[in-house]
Amino acid sequence: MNQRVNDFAIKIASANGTGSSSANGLIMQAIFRMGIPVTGKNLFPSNIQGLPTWYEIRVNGNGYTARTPIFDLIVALNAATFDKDVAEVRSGGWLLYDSTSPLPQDRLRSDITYIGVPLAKMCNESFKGVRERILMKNIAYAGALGALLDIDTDVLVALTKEKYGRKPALLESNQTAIDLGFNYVKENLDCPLPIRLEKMTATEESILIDGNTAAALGCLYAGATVGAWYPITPATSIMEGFTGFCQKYRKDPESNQNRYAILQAEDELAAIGMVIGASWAGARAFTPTAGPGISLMSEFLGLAYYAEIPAVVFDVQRSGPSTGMPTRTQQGDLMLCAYASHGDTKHICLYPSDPREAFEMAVKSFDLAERFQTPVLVLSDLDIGMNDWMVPKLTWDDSYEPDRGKVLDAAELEAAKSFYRYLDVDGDGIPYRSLPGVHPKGSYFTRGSGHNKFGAYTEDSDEYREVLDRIAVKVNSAADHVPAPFMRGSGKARIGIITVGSCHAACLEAMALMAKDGLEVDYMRVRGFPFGKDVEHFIDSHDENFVVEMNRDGQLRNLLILETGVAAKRLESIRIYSGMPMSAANVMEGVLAKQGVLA
Amino acid sequence: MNQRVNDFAIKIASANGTGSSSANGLIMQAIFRMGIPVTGKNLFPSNIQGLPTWYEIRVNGNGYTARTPIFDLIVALNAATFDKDVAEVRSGGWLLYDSTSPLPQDRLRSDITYIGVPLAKMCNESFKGVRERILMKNIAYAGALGALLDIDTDVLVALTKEKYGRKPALLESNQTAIDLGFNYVKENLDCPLPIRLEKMTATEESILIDGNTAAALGCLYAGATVGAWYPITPATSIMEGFTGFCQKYRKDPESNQNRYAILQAEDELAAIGMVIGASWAGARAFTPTAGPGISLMSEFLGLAYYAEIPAVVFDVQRSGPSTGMPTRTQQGDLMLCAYASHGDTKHICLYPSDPREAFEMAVKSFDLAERFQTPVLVLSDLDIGMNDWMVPKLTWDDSYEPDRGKVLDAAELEAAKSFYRYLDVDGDGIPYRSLPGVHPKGSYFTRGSGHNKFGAYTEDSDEYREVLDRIAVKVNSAADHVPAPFMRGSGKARIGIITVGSCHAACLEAMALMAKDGLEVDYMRVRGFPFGKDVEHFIDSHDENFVVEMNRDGQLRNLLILETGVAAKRLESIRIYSGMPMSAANVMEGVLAKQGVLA
Amino acid sequence: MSFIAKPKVHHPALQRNEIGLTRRDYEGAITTLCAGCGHDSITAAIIQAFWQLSIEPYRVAKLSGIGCSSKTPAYFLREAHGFNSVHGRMPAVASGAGAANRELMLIGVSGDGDSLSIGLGQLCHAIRRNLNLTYVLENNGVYGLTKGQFSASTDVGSTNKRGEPNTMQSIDSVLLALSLGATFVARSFSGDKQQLVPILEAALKHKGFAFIDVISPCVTFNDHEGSTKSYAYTRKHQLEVVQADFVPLREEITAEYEPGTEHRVVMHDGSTVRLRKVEEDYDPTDRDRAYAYIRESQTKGEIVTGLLYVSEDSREMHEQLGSIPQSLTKVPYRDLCPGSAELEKLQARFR
Amino acid sequence: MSFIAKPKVHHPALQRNEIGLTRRDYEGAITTLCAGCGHDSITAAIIQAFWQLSIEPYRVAKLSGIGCSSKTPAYFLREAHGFNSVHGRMPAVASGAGAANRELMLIGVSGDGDSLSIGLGQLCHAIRRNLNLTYVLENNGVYGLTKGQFSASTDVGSTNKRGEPNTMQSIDSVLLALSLGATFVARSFSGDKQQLVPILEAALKHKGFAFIDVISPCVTFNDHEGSTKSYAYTRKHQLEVVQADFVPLREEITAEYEPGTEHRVVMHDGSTVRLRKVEEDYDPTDRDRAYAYIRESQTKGEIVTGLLYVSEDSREMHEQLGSIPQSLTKVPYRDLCPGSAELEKLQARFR
Ligand SMILES: Cc1ncc(C[n+]2csc(CCOP(=O)(O)OP(=O)(O)O)c2C)c(N)n1
Ligand SMILES: Cc1ncc(C[n+]2csc(CCOP(=O)(O)OP(=O)(O)O)c2C)c(N)n1
Ligand code: SF4
Ligand code: SF4
Ligand SMILES: [Mg+2]
Ligand SMILES: [Mg+2]
Repeated sequence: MNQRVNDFAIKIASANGTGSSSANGLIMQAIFRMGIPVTGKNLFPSNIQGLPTWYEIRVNGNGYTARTPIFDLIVALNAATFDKDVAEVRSGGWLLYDSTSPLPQDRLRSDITYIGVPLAKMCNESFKGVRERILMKNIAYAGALGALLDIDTDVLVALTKEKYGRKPALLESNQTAIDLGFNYVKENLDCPLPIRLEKMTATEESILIDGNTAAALGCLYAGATVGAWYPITPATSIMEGFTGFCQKYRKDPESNQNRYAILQAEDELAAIGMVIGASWAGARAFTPTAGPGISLMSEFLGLAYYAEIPAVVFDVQRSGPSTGMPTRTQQGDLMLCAYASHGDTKHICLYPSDPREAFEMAVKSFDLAERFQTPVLVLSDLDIGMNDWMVPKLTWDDSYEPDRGKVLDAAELEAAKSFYRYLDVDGDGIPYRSLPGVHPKGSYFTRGSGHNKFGAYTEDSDEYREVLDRIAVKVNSAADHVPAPFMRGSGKARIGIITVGSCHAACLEAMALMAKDGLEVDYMRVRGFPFGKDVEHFIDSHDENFVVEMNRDGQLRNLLILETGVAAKRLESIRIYSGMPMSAANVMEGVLAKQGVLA
Repeated sequence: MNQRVNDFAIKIASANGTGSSSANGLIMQAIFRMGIPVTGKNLFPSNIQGLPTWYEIRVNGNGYTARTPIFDLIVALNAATFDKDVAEVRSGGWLLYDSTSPLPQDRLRSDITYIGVPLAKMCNESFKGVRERILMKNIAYAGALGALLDIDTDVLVALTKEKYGRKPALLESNQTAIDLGFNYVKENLDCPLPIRLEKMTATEESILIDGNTAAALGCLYAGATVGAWYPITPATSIMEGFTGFCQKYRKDPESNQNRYAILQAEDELAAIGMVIGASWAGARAFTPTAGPGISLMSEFLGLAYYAEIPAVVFDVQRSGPSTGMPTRTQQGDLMLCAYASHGDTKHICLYPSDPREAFEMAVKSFDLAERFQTPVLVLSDLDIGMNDWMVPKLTWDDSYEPDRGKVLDAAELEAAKSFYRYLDVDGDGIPYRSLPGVHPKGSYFTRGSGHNKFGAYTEDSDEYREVLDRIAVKVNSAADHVPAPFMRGSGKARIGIITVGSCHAACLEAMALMAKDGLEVDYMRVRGFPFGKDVEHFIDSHDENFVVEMNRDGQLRNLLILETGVAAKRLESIRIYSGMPMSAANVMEGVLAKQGVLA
Repeated sequence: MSFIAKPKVHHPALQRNEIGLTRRDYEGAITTLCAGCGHDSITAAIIQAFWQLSIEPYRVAKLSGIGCSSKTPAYFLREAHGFNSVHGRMPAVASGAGAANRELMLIGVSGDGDSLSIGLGQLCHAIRRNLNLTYVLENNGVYGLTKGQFSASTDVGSTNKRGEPNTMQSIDSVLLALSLGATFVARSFSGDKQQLVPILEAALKHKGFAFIDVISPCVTFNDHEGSTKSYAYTRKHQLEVVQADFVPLREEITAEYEPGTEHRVVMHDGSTVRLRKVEEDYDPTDRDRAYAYIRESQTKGEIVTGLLYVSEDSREMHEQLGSIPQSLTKVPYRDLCPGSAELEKLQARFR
Repeated sequence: MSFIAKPKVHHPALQRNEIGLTRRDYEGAITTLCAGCGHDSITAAIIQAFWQLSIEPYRVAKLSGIGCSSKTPAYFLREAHGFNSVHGRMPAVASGAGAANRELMLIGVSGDGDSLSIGLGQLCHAIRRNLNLTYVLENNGVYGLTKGQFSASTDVGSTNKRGEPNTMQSIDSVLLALSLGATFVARSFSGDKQQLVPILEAALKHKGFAFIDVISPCVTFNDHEGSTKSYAYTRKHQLEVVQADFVPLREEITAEYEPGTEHRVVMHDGSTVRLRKVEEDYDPTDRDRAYAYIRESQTKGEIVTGLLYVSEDSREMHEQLGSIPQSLTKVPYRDLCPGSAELEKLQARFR
């Protein structure tokens, strides 16, 4: 059989709460330390213990890190999903199982290889106590995989030491468990398998980080001082990350007091209210949430839009509608976020595609929110937010100065003849604002009810419309300030692929694969809303455009139709919305189906 | 000067809380009783006392009842708005003022006629007590207008008697006040004016009713038994009306107990939750609200969509975003209502254009909600909801049977082999449902989290998608069941006008006026969402389409673009969004501007 | 007093109740909660209470919000309709269901996050409405399903898994309910089935809002040392003041308590709740003394449990509304629609 | 020309306070409320309190929700930033503003609809957080701005303008606040400036959440049972026209009385409210006795007014959070950003 070095995918099936995620993380990290590009997707249930959970690891020497739905090896440790797992191994692939119990002989496939390792038996013999036995069974399969895939044992040992160095008992158990798995395989089986690893140097300038941690770092670096939140999967770890970073980096060196305030609100309505209050008072403030939270924040988002108050909201999208599948990914809030709230509204949105962009766009979101005095929504998703991605190291430009927008300070107010909050002084649609507690001349009355350009209450038609019109101009002008689309390709292909967010990796891979097959395509990933002229231009320049996205109704396509004015029929749609990340195969199938060449 | 019989518009400017609406109502009703088509628009402030309020009355023998912004006569009783009011009289028109105090001579126009009536003086002399004097001053101007416009005195007398017949003291005061105004004018001024009334017989088969009362009647006739609400202008009077009707028509004849339950909820989130709970339990239930309420209901609307629970919501639209101008009209929630909530959702919407349709569509909404097991939003607006409109009498077909949709009763459940809540048994996308408390075999678990077609919890991609896909089919299939668009015209004109809701009257009038000028147009008013094929067909059949609506961002146009697939450039936009109802002039200007013939 | 360690439902010889059903007929799907979770014990108590009361399962509607606790209605009464609504908003859905069909027996299950944070307003207003609902707050002092954040019932000083103490004072749901005039207020412990079952029975028979706060340890995120909602802490600090003893209509009261220690409350269907006062000076029908007693014990670090307060003249929502006694869903349409002639007539008003 | 006389704030000789400002410097825009509305009297008291405390207006931030009451921040302290937010959600906005800038002096104004219905959860949680905010609940037992619906503070039996009685029990905000552990709880009456002003002053100086429920008659829509008696004629006239839109001109109700005494106040419609000012020797530092005292008076039909409870060891939100004493908005960006070198370093974790 062909060797497949540094190019394969494995999947580990277990149950929630058994500790398998330590083992999975260990494997991922070991491969990464071997210098080989790798990604992991954690498919966990919306409960705490006992339901099926999977972990997918894709190794790809070329750096393609999108999810692939084809698995060379599956570690099937969950009896409840065993049949389904067996079915998912590619023909000619391998299935690792715990041979402590015999395989159900009637349900076996003949085109795959079964690898039995007596995980439970070995661990029961080596460890005492139910907990430890269960936990170490997982570590033992990591050892087994180490031998089967040729994971560098030095790396494994080093990692275990780093992790448990300060807990000698744990360290010992872990090392024993790894050895159990490793040695059993080495002694009893032919290894490594034809799918195997070989050291590279492709990850030296990279990190393995999840998008929520990266976004939290972005908030830290942007100088956010107030965070308000209500726990919700998959957004929770943004605030948990931010809290951790603040505890480390935001203590007053003398008093050890906090230079930040994090409020766990009673719900999402309160969380966004707090962000609005804090931003109004002059802090950089943000709240992380998911779809249900955005729905609940709708009324307040309209207030912030109309009263022109900055607010940064992270929407880590999950599968909706309603509670949906809270632990599965989707891009189902694109329309809601763009136009949230009753009346005429439009919100600036940013669309990171990976943790690195989550970091960068977190920073950008505050600049835009303060510059345009309006909510900015950063739409990531569960895949970006909660999975570890390999991305280039984050960098920081120390010359960065926050763009606080048009805020008048005490001296400016003192010097000013007059101050009117909603006056378009500069003709760019952006008025000046003042902060409470700064200067008597800065005072004005913020309200979501009708107001004129001087900030006074009004029910006069013309005065009311004047302000609304200016706000439309203002928000639309942000199109030139949101991150420009990511483009790739000659620009001359007949076919254009358009996407957003975490579909990026799958699209790039599909593009490369199709190029190999002789089908050249151009590529654009939108990164901000409202769209700039370049977005329309890209569509216009291609005979056929495919919009790739993860929702049922083609929401990105809808936004493109509404905002660029291109005809609907100019945009074909490729949609995946069952909770799994996009794969290159999904993209290619979609494109090729329309080329009369079914993939 | 030309006589303008039964074709003019007047406006009364006063302050909130002074009781002028009694007088205004009296004038309106008197004209109506004279058999002459008439409409009134009440422009009131968002406060209780002391802020400017206007009442516009348009008399039109031809039955054109849209708002007109050109006033022949203004009764200017509010010093705070005097200058503005003076400015709004058409050249050659009249201004009636209280001549108890002299006019500000420096601010007068020479092209209008000032009519002084010493309202305060006369009332101070004839009545005792501050209250009565203020109140009767208003009634006195009604008397004065009676003389100026030739209102039938018998009608005035009869109306006053009907109203105050049981309160002799009040009746006397009112009659005195009317006489004061009437006689003063008769004795001191040339009357009637060239704008005047003449009896007709055009209103015999009509009523004067506001849309909220009509909607409440619709809920009564539809058999709604549970109403949940939170007070909000301009929706409040739907539930106040429903309460009144129930108190009259929904008492158990023996026990005098209620055959209805009305819950004043603590907020809109609770109100929609109650409607969902009641509908789930098998009642016809509804909630009236306005934009801010819809924003707050977003999360629950997504639940009802995904868990497939009927719910009827009335959105009496007002000027947004945010609190906006709560006492001004708009059509700003079209997009929000169509797609409310995170994730992929789409909701059935109905768009009444006047109180009669508010009645009919209220009934229809319950049939659709139960047939399609999903929320139905009825989008009226402040103009329809709170102003008195002249419409043909409401009629009722006693053979009407509520369409309760696919609900299995105890016998059916008993007989059934199995019952699965989300199974597409009939292949039409609509599953069967069962009600709690009916039969053990009907039990299932309703949830907004992932579920498969059997109603079981799932996190499986395919199972999850299967249900979501069916729901999309189901809701889209409602396009054939929502009321068909209202069409007028030969269908062969080059130009099509498309509108929604309360813009109807203005469009029809504009259509007639343009026809007079030789410009033939076709007309379509959409009445339900999702749109049927006829909507797309209409657009396709016209070279130029104008979408007339009352919001800033062209939300109807957006819906048309998204849902019919027509190119954006095929739809010109005519938008008014400053809180005033649409006028024929607005429509004509918009159309003619594009014909190179500026109006 | 018995503490049940595992969520096991016993079926001794599959005993049958008055309507011929076994306890198994009151079960639901298999739990997906963590082994040892207090919520599962409450589920078992609920099953027991319904079985003992011989209620036909399909006449019940079970509702919840979102959380580990809110999942539990799936685990009992499989023949009853269930409704897992949205986070914190179960009281509204239950109010609607109850408004539509007052013949349904409603039970709502919620968590401390669901009830005391996002859903606090709704809980208070359902109390105010005196909705005929048995409301079980499965109180673990933590957000279980979202993995261990503090909830509004976390006590000051109680630590999370990382050892960080909570600084905000907690909301005591029982004090809150009393101050709002709730007509039935109880507190119990998931580990004390003997106490919990009769309280549940009494609650189900109460006409009005029956509020039961049940301390229900989260073994995964809040059962460590330093937590005041752990099994160990609760066992040590629990103080039972009143023991409820539910006596169905047809059963005679056998044992007599010592005079002065007993209070009998007759439910609307004639059944009786006997409240045995473990603490002599406790009066479960005096709202204000109940409040004062709980506050006192609180300062002593004690958690008072039992049926703490029951109003003898509770008027539930429909009584206040003046509704017909039947479900509104049973009124035939012809009795709801005034018909065309009346429509013609009433329009005289609009001329 | 003006139709309606508005309550005037008197300026006896334009006296100056310690920082040289006159009362006029603490005023705002002209009120647009009904003549005689209790809310306007509260506005006057707020102006007086700030003036007496010699607070620089611009250091204050005044916040509110939506309602007639919530409009009032526009009518005082024109040099302070104001924020008329959304209905019921002022506590969240205030919490955010306070989190960002603890040097601001925060005052929030709300109504009984705003606070006890849609905003109940937020109010409770702001209390729990012990946000450093003076919270004035202008309580008229009615939804003023939406024209007269019952609010959650409407008493049982009280009737609306159509004469229908309320059947649901009311939420007593003061009991609620006490049961939640509020650190400053007071009740007063809009017409008793002598009592209200010092309470406001104390509240503004309190470190933490200072809750003041102020009974504030709505001249236009409050209409209690029994009111027909003495004003029969007026009512007869009023009914029809109120529905039209006439708002009668009314004098504001005032009542100044001595501590310890009971005072009967006749409302605009002739109904009577019995106010009792706490005795001079009342101990406002005992939370539980305060609660018991209020409950007792309630059963006697009396409304207790005064500074009812103040905690002597209130720890406001920032103290709990461990924040720096300055406004977070004053920390220079260079002290907030760890810089590129640290970013490089910390990423070791992610390898
Ligand atoms: C609107 C909304 N916000 C947040 C969440 C996430 N969420 C799910 S359960 C939960 C808290 C559960 O805590 P609790 O009610 O105490 O239940 P427990 O799991 O502890 O039993 C949260 C915040 C959600 N589902 N919906
Ligand atoms: C979300 C939302 N729902 C409803 C309303 C309508 N509304 C405005 S004020 C108000 C109630 C005001 O009552 P209260 O707070 O007691 O103030 P009052 O006018 O009596 O002083 C309501 C329901 C609104 N503005 N926003
Ligand atoms: S996380 Fe806690 S509350 Fe949730 S199931 Fe596990 S033990 Fe129970
Ligand atoms: S309606 Fe009532 S609360 Fe509102 S301003 Fe008038 S008197 Fe005051
Ligand atoms: Mg909990
Ligand atoms: Mg009020």
